[in-house]
Amino acid sequence: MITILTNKILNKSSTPSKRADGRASDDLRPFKIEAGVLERADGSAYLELGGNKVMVAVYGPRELHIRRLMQPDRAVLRCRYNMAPFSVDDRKRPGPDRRSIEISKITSEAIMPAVFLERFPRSTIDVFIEVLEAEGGTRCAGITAASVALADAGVPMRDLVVACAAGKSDGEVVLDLSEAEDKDGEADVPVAIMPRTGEITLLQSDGHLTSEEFEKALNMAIDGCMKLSKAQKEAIIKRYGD
Amino acid sequence: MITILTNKILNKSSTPSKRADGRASDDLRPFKIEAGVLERADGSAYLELGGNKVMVAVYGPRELHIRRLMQPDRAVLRCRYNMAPFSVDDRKRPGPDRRSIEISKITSEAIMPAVFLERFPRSTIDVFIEVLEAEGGTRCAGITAASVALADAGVPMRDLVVACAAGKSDGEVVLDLSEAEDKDGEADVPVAIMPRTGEITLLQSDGHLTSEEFEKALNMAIDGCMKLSKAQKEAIIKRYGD
Amino acid sequence: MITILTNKILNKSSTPSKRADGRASDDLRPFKIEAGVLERADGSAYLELGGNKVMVAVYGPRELHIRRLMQPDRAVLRCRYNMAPFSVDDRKRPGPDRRSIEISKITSEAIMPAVFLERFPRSTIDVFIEVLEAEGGTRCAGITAASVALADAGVPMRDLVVACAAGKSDGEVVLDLSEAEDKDGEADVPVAIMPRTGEITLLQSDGHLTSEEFEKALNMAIDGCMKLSKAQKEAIIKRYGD
Amino acid sequence: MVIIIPEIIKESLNNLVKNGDRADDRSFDQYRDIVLETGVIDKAEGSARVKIGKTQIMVGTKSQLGEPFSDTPNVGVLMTNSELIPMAAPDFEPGPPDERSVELSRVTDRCMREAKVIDLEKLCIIEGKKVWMIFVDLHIIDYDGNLMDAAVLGSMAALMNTKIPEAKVVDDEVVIDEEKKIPLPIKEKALMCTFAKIGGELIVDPSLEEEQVMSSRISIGMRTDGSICSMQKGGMQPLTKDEIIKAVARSKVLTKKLMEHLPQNKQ
Amino acid sequence: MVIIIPEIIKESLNNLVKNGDRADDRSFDQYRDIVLETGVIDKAEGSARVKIGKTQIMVGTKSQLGEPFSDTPNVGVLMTNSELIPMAAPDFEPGPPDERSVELSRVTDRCMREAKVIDLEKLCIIEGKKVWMIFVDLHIIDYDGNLMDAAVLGSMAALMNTKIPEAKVVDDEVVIDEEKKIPLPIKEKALMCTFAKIGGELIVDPSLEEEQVMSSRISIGMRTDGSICSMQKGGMQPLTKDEIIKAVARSKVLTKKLMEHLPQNKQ
Amino acid sequence: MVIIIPEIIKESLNNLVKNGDRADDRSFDQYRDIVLETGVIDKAEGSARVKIGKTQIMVGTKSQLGEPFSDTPNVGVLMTNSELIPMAAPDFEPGPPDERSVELSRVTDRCMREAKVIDLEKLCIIEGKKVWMIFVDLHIIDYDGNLMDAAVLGSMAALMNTKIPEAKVVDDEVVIDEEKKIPLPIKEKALMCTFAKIGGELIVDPSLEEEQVMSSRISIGMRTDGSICSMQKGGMQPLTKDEIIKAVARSKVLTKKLMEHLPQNKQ
Repeated sequence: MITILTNKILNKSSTPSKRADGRASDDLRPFKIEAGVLERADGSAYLELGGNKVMVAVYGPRELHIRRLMQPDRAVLRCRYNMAPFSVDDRKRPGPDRRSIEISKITSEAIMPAVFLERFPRSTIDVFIEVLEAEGGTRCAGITAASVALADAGVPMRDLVVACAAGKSDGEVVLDLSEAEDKDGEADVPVAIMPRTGEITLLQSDGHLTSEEFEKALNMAIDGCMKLSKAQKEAIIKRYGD
Repeated sequence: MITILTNKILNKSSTPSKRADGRASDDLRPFKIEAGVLERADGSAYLELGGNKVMVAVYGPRELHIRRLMQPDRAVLRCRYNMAPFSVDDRKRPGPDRRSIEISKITSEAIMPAVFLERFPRSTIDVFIEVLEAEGGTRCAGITAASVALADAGVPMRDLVVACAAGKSDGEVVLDLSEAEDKDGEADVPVAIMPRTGEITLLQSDGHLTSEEFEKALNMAIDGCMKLSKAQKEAIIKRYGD
Repeated sequence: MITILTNKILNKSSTPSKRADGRASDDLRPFKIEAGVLERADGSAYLELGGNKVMVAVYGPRELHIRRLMQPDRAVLRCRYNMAPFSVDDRKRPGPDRRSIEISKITSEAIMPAVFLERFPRSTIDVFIEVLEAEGGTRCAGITAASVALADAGVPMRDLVVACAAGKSDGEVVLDLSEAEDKDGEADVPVAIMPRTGEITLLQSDGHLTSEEFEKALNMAIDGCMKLSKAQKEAIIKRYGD
Repeated sequence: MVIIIPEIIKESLNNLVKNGDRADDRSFDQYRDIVLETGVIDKAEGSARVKIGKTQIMVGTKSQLGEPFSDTPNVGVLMTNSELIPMAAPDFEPGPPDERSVELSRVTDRCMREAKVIDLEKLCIIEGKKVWMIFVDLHIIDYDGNLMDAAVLGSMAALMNTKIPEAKVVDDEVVIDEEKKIPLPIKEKALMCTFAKIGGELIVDPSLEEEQVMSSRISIGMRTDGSICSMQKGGMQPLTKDEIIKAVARSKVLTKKLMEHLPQNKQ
Repeated sequence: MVIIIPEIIKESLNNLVKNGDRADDRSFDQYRDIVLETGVIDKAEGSARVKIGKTQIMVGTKSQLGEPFSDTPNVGVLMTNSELIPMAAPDFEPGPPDERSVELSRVTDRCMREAKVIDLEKLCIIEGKKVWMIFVDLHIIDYDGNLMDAAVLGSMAALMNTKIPEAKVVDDEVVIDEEKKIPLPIKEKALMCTFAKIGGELIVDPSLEEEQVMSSRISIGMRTDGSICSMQKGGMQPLTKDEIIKAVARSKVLTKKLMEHLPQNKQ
Repeated sequence: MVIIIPEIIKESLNNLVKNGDRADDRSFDQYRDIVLETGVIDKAEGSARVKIGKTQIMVGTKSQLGEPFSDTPNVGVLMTNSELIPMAAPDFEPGPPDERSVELSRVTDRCMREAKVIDLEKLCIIEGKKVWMIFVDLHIIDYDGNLMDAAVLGSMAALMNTKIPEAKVVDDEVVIDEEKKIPLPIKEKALMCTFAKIGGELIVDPSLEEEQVMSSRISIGMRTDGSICSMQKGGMQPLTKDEIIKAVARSKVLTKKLMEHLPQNKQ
């Protein structure tokens, strides 16, 4: 069973800090991941990262009822990223907006390379990502949690995709921008990887960076992914044993 | 042929009145019911109750085109409650709103127990309730008229469902609240019954009542139903003879 | 290839002018028509008439996916008239409005009589009319361009439907009202014909006219159609040779 | 839904007309029975129930304060809306207005507006800021053909029946007196005549059956003086110029007769 | 999607109840385990997570300044919205609220509103102009039956947990003090008890399996004093008057027990 | 609609690239022919028609007075909207923007916004109350691949071509002088380069055929100085870090060349 009240276990800093919340430039916010948190879904996961609270349910592989979406040689992977109305400062009107439509699309593309879709022709695998509380970095949190939920559902995968952002705040390239840092920040670079090969399945860059800064941010985000990857695996082990 | 201009035949009062419109506590507003008022529909009915004017058309049993709604062992009964834009004080924007969606649902549930749906597998029976003028109590008016329209369409039924509301106004439990009484009233209890058995097929309670008041309102509403039931039957006899 | 910058070739006037733009009462605005202007469409055309710029694409005859629209004995002709957001003075919100729904309907009806629909049962022919810039008379411009695009797509036709409006402005019946004339004008009469037989496939009248004025406007519009008809044929010859 | 009319019915209706006859024995210039009542909905500010044969429409009007359009700051607004509700015919479906319903309301609207039936300038309260908006809502409850003529007849009657509260401007604020109701400033009357082309002939007031086999349709809106305020061709086949000119002439006679159904003329 | 319940399951669940038993061994008046936490979403102004058995709902509240309704110019507004998001069950689909979801939010809303749980007059800031609007959003994340009781319990808890900024009127302008948060003016408590009719008996808190075979349903909203604030019958079969009267009596006892789960009572 | 690409085409395009070639004989860093015209729509305040190969987009801009966002009270608003209208390709369908169209407008919007192409502060008229909103509308009329680069190029050109009326504040009221048109305050230029991965290589400016067989895609938005303002990966397969770093280096060269198509540079 999950407890939503955050227990603030801070990750250790490797460099002296000048960030508002005391983190070093390459520190993640405190996080925790849990698998198997819902009753009805075939698989589920819950993730907290700083103030973010994200729940994911997976249904499938199951029959696809909409014929025009059906693929004769593989399953369709449909991700739906959705924010609860109470998850942000000003109440969000229910239903998809342009932002959530774009995030749903790139989330699907980020996860797809890892899933053996070809084993389930004419089927669908549905991933429902619900942001219960948002504090910067929800798209990455959603992808990281979705992989755990897919594993919990027993969907066969090449790897557990994991995502993390780096960015530029106060003139410095730093890992995992908080909402406050993102608001006044110069750039945000969300990245998803398949940790076994290091291949990149999601990459966006939003803001102004030199190519050197971009490369630094990319490397930092990949390092952040590796830390979260460990927590993903622990969550699955905790649920199923080794 | 119907004449929409109301002919105010007041029902006889059995108790001295203190209501604004001179009715006794257990008086219905003047009403009239007519069957077979439309040309195209398979069955139709028109009902006036106080200032309410409600028209109902029934189509079916007929083929159901939407496969996912189809029931292999019975007909689907679909009621659509709709208000004309000019039926209320402030023009109502056309199209369903949350209120009409709820009323459509409970109206279907109120009528369903009386219809031999199992005789028409894979079919639909469509009941279209149009409120041409609203003055408090339209959901009950719609149900009462719908039964007559179903009978007019020759749909086989166990009984003619009939509906009536009681409520609390000015501290007193009274029958069939008018719009004015409902507005300042303390509670409204719409009830539908199958008069042969007295079984209840619709029940809502909206407002504040002790359990004694509720029981009184429930009994009063059932008595009101019985009066309207007589008028339903007369309307059908008038159209088809005994 | 098309050049969108207008080259103002004025048509010769047959009567002395009192119109704001110097035209005689029976003058068209300068126009040009080009066939085969798009790469992906099966057929296409571009038309300028005064400040109007209209692009048309034709797809089909092709398979119709929406079963309930399918006709067992002929093709369906679907026209979609749409205005680009930047085509009018105040930005137009994207998507169909009531005006474009009506114009789409009457445009389909205007073109349909000329097409051998019966040769393509269970198919659809889709005509997409995009108004890139609007300056009065876009529905006629769309119909005239659509015929050329249909010919470009090789759709077999009895005739090339052509359309033109006449109207009343400043007390006088004149041909092809400009936007300014239409705004302060007394009436507008858009007409489409099949030039071989002179039969009328579109007719509207909007404004106040005596029956004599109406007849004059109708005749004038038909004469305008004949001029545009020549340009339609030239556009096709230019593309395909004689 | 696609409604397929058997060829045999098409042929028989065409032949009837070719022989100068119609299925219900009407002449080519004869309307079905018309019943028109006004003031039938107390909560509407104006209302009418119109029946042409078995076609039946309820019309209600409502006034509302609103802003004028920026290009016409000193005139009120007339808005016409129609719903082909599923009550009226087995093939009408719930949902937003389809193209038939949009055409019906727009043609009705243009007919009223272009005939200048209401003196819209008198509905301006504060120029550029506050005007009366008059909503005409057409609720089609029984559909047996020729909605256009019924819609225009019902709208005209409902507008003539409409009373709106008096609005005054006191210290730049609009004061509405709900107690004092005044009629709309009606300054013209206009109605519409629709002809269907069957068997090579134009016949007025087509029934649903006739509409289903007609090759085309022409609707002509006219004012009392016989001038034209609107026109709309419909249908999948063409008309000749001659046919249109003749229809205009016939509608002059027919409109005059139709006008007799409007309230004033009855008294 | 139509879910077909095999006849054999229907029969077995009916027989169980006829023998005084239920599939999960509960008594007829026994709720499943209830877990209620509040203050679980920092960005919400009030929040609750409620679990009844395997059913789970997240509830969050938000306040917003708005205009009052014209017929109640001096009271604030309570708005309840629910989403049966596709996360919660394999047959829930994305899209606008369907009739189940609309009924759920409207019943929850009426229960809170008619019980006068909040003193809405205290949410008026400037009469006729500015009032607080309180949004209650129900996010259903796990669906195993009896959403109504869970929705009302969660909403009641979230409202009791809600703190909104202080609003003052200075020179006719509203000044919001985000630093000073005050609790909502809660003046009553109300909860809801739902009974399903199976095998001729009414059993409280139906699980999803029980809902799928029930013939009908009755939900009763009650205040602390045992008075009724709302009621809603559901399902395709009737109930007798007797059954309803008895359900009201039983819900008096059950509501009292349910109230113990609300925050105050825990302390 | 699902478009199935025959395996044989996939293989042949992959093999071509593996041998250093492309179907249309371009080099890996070669764009198709680019045609860019501005000022093509008189009613737009700025406009451009851009063709990259057979892909064609019409771009128009409009200004409108509006309120600023509450968290940025002193800057104007840039809004980008795109429509994949059914004219442009046989599989585009009418209706609200789908996910491809939403991604296209959002990526274009971010590229312009994050590069600070317009000095949005100069579009503020009254802080917190009135700012200019600039709408950029992308009308895709012919689709043969690489919409992103065409959309950004067309938007940049249209913005540089845009003239809006002068707005002054007189006595706290905004006065718009439609006669006096001033250019937008352009302070930077940014364009986008898109690479598709085929046969293990990244090739710039993919045609539709190449897009249909590519394993993934990377779009890089850059300012004149070679700094990055936006990036978007797409497609169903991953990219390596190395590939991305190299694509950034290549896009520096390519962006510089692309810039030559913009109006100023032509003169």
